[in-house]
Amino acid sequence: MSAPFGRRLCEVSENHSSGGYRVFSLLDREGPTPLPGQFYMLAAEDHWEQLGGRPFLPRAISVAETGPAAAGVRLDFLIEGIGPGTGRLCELAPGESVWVNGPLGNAFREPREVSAGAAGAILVGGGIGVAPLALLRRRFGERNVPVRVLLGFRDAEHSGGLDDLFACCEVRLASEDGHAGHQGYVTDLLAAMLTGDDAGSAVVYSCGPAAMLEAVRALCAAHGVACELALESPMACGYGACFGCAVPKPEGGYLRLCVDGPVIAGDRVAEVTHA
Amino acid sequence: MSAPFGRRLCEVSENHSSGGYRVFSLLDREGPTPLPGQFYMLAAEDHWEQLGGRPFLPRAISVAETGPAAAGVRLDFLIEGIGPGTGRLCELAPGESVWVNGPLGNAFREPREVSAGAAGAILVGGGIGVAPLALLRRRFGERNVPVRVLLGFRDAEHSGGLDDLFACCEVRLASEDGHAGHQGYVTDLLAAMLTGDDAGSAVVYSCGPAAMLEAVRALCAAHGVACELALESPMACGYGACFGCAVPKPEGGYLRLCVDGPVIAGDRVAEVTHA
Amino acid sequence: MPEFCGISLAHPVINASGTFDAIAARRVYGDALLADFPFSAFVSKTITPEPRAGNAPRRIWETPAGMINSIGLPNKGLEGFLAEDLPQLAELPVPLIVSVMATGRPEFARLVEAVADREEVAAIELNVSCPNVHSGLIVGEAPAETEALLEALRPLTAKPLIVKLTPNVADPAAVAVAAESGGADAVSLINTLKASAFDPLSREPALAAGHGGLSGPAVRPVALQQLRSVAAAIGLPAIGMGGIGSGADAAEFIAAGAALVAVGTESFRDPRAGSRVAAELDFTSPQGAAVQPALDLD
Amino acid sequence: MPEFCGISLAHPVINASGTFDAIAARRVYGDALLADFPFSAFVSKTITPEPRAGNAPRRIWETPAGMINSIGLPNKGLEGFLAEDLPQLAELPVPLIVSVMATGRPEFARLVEAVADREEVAAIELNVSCPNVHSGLIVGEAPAETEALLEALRPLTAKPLIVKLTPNVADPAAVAVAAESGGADAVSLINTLKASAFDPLSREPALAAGHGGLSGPAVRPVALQQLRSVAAAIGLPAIGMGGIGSGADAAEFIAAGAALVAVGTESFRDPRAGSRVAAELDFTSPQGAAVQPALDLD
Ligand SMILES: Cc1cc2nc3c(=O)[nH]c(=O)nc-3n(C[C@H](O)[C@H](O)[C@H](O)COP(=O)(O)OP(=O)(O)OC[C@H]3O[C@@H](n4cnc5c(N)ncnc54)[C@H](O)[C@@H]3O)c2cc1C
Ligand SMILES: Cc1cc2nc3c(=O)[nH]c(=O)nc-3n(C[C@H](O)[C@H](O)[C@H](O)COP(=O)(O)OP(=O)(O)OC[C@H]3O[C@@H](n4cnc5c(N)ncnc54)[C@H](O)[C@@H]3O)c2cc1C
Ligand SMILES: Cc1cc2nc3c(=O)[nH]c(=O)nc-3n(C[C@H](O)[C@H](O)[C@H](O)COP(=O)(O)O)c2cc1C
Ligand SMILES: Cc1cc2nc3c(=O)[nH]c(=O)nc-3n(C[C@H](O)[C@H](O)[C@H](O)COP(=O)(O)O)c2cc1C
Ligand code: FES
Ligand code: FES
Repeated sequence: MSAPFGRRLCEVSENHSSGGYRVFSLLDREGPTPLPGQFYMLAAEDHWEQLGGRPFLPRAISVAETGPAAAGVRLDFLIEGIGPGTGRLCELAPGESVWVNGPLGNAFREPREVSAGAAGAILVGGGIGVAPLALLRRRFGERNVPVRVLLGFRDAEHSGGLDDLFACCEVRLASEDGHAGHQGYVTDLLAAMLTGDDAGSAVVYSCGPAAMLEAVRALCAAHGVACELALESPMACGYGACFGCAVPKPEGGYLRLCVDGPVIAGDRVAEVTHA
Repeated sequence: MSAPFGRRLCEVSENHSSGGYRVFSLLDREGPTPLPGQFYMLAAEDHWEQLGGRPFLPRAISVAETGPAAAGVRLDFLIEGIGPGTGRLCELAPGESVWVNGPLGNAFREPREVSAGAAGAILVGGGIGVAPLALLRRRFGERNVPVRVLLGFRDAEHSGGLDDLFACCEVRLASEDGHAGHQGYVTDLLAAMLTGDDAGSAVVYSCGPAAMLEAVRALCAAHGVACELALESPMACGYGACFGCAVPKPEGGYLRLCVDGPVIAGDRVAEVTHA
Repeated sequence: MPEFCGISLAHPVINASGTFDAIAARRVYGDALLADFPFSAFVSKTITPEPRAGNAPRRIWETPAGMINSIGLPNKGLEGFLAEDLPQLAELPVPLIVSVMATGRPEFARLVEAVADREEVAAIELNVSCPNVHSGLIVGEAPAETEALLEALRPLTAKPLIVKLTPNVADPAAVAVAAESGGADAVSLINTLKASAFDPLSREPALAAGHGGLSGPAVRPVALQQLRSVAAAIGLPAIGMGGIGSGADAAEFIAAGAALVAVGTESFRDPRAGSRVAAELDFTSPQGAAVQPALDLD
Repeated sequence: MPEFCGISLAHPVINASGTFDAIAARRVYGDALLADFPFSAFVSKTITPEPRAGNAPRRIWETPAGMINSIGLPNKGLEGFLAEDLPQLAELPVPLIVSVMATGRPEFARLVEAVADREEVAAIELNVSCPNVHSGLIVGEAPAETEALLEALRPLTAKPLIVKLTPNVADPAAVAVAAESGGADAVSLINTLKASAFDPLSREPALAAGHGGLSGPAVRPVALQQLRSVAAAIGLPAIGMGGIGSGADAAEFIAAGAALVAVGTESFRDPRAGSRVAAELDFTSPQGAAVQPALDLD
């Protein structure tokens, strides 16, 4: 289903902190239910300009969870405040309104093989990149796709979303400071898992910092395992208008991440140099 | 006493509505007590930019009242929200901070003749221009200068400050819609007063819209009565840096209203074409 | 209904070239885009004789009340445009203006000739912010180059030729006058201002191309002044653009002499900005600082 | 301690001409101004041979992330400056740079000669955004005019001559190269961009002069690009300005090639902006998007 044409105002219904990040919810009365991997362009209705004339453009944010609400669809977002745009989104108060354009972009595809014996989906998330995997995990659960979730965090201050978005289910953790789970990178866990007998039928789904995605891509390529990566790039519009979100294609030229992505098959990117 | 060099943050202690306008108070821990007629350059610390990159510059606002406070000086301002800058000042919440530069500009001078028989001061205010006259009236009261106060308002929705700033004392009112006092202009009341025997020793102090000030200036000139007018002009800096606040001098050339005013003797302006 | 070079338009708001991809937008929003098309005419992204991939990322950078872009004119080239894009653009419910750029008169001529007889094409915009490979001069910076280009292209088509002026000159009116002498039917302005920024962390240029073009509300005062001086100097209609985000902004451009206005960067913030600006032109804004322009453009 | 044309400065932040009146500020703030002077050198408002009243109001207009001014260079003229202002400016605790403008070489020469031997004056800034009354050309828009002016003035003084470039040209580097050939010691840029706005209610030009110059954060990306291209083209030090409001902004200008930076419009918002920018240059901003520039200017 297409996104409604244009931007619309949606009310903030909640905003709480979550392991150094924030989770906030919007009530979307018009839009369709988004698919895992899709994103929205968001801008606070009031006080969007924070500091020296920025933010000026809306910000691309993945949907982390969704569900039916009184008069529409609830959209949950996980935000790490790293600048004026995400900073403003972090401080949204219930009752405030946000300009919303979306859902935009493509979605993660389901593994082709979902037979009982197949390895199913391996979700690999790092930092703020865990957001789109939350909705993906739930969708796979509903469709009986076997799912294993590997999440990596720098430290406790960068472990947002874990309790809120992954409370229900088993996740394997890695943390750089060792505060939870394996001390080291989440890709160490993935590497071990890809040596398993059933790895060949697995599909890896990943979102996170550039270095992590590149490690995931290289690992999967080495093991001949299919993977889908949710990338980031600077976006002015999110709907194909500006050509700002260029990501190099392995064969040369560029794709527009907002309309050709943000989810890209691992063999469609040469090397991930930015997330 | 000079203003402290630079701008400083002052906390908002109160903000309430007043006849279509707002009255808000700041706690100034550093500045000297301002004199009647002086103004401050104000900008909200947060969310100053409201709409399309504006406001960008601070806004000039007269001090309407002042008094000692716990740890400094209380400054009261009367604001009419007419654009993004005054709009933001109107919505300041207690606890928010405001960048303050001032007190700036000159002050109203006392009448030279304050003998018992002298007519004393006649204060003529219109609309938002009543603000600086509130502090002036109290000062004159404290110094036993006889004061008569004439205030004009368009209608009930533009009668701010009356109850808050002039509660204590007798004021003569005019309103264009007749909702209070004389139906018509406040300058009608002044014209009648200037025909009095003692008018020659009076001094008129006035602040308000351009047309009102021009009528006051012309009336006083015709009756040979001294007057001091608090003018407005567009101000970028408020301290003589930008030369933006030019007001024509009767003999040609311009004065800088922020440092040579905002209070100007009636015979130092040719014709008031802007407030 | 405004009329522009003989073309009837539903309202005076069109898009700025390169800031709205109607084909991509239709993929994203479906046919709702056509039912509610935000512009009264559609200007294509600039096409060049050969395909271009565009510049390496990073291509965009946010600035105070604006943005810098160094997109680098990615496009399918003339053949790709005619084969793949033109049929789709012909389905839009509004007249189509094709924007073209080349680095020499023969190549420009090839582009103009290729669309000169196409029914689907209502007008041609010449993007002259490019160097002439022979003279080395940026065509749009040199009045004589601009005039010569127009003289070469004018005989090739009966369709209106719109010259998109570059703002990075001391005297844009001189270039506009040259375009008029050469036979242009209209001018459009402003294109982006040369600009750059540095990444605060690396202190390297923020954009891979080193520099780019500034657009958005930040440039509006520059656009209004150039439009004012250009409109006063020529007898042709002008399309005004540069930071328009509201009806009040558009009314300033009309006051400055624009026959039509174009919305660019604001469409990134609001995909329906074109319709909104057109609607706001008729209303008084709640801000008080508002406008009710007497729109009699026809 | 940065050194600039042989002048030692306490830090690399000075003021932009015409945006800080040290004499008025001392009247307003008292001697606290001197104790805590925000700039490492003081640049006077531009003086002209004869007194000027300046333009009729309205003279300023706020724009997105900036402002337009059409102040019109009000000043007391050379005699008034020497008699009334110079003695007061000599009391400032920092070196004094005098900005001058005239409409012909003989008048420019008169200004330069008048301050050439003054101990109180450390350097002279030539504001060349003015028409030459003989050629009609804006001196700063024509490389040959700029070079000829410098050749005429160079023999008149041993003091550093700084050429303030105008940004309203296609190629500011060409003018900077001409200034260097003519014997300039440094350049400064950018001056304001030609700009206008319309009053939303009357739809008349907002400024009485019709147009003015744009300054503030809005122009920063344009300033950075012009500085970058100028600094790459000449061997002289450059003073960078245009929308600097923080240490992070200043660091961008230093990355783009500036030896010193100047704060203009930001002083209107914060009278101590100069000191703040100098201090912030050493700190990492809490925004994360911050800068710790390796300042080795000497
Ligand atoms: C498809 C997609 C999905 C995303 N999902 C999420 C999500 O779920 N949660 C989340 O928190 N984030 C998400 N992001 C990232 C988010 O969009 C960015 O973090 C956000 O745009 C940053 O904006 P900002 O204003 O907070 O920071 P900015 O200050 O804009 O900083 C972000 C980067 O922008 C650049 N930048 C551009 N202009 C400037 C400038 N003038 N000064 C300094 N830096 C500048 C810098 O490279 C900087 O590192 C997603 C991004 C994409 C593309
Ligand atoms: C000495 C002095 C004392 C004052 N005291 C008070 C006081 O006590 N209380 C009070 O309420 N006010 C006071 N004012 C007036 C107050 O400063 C102005 O009303 C205020 O600056 C308006 O700012 P704004 O952003 O709300 O409105 P703006 O939108 O700035 O509108 C104000 C005017 O600014 C102009 N303007 C400038 N740029 C633009 C633009 N881009 N678009 C539209 N309009 C623009 C227009 O002429 C408009 O009418 C005083 C002014 C002075 C000079
Ligand atoms: C991302 C982007 C891409 C652009 N591409 C083109 C282009 O292909 N051809 C062209 O003539 N102008 C192009 N422009 C310039 C715009 O058409 C317009 O002249 C300019 O952006 C000013 O308008 P605005 O401030 O409303 O965006 C582009 C501008 C942007 C921001
Ligand atoms: C109100 C005002 C007055 C100015 N007067 C002068 C002047 O007298 N001489 C001059 O060379 N530049 C003058 N300028 C230009 C500034 O020196 C500076 O080049 C420009 O404003 C860009 O810097 P900014 O964005 O930091 O203000 C003036 C600028 C403003 C805003
Ligand atoms: S973000 Fe604009 S085209 Fe992708
Ligand atoms: S407001 Fe700047 S000089 Fe008066």
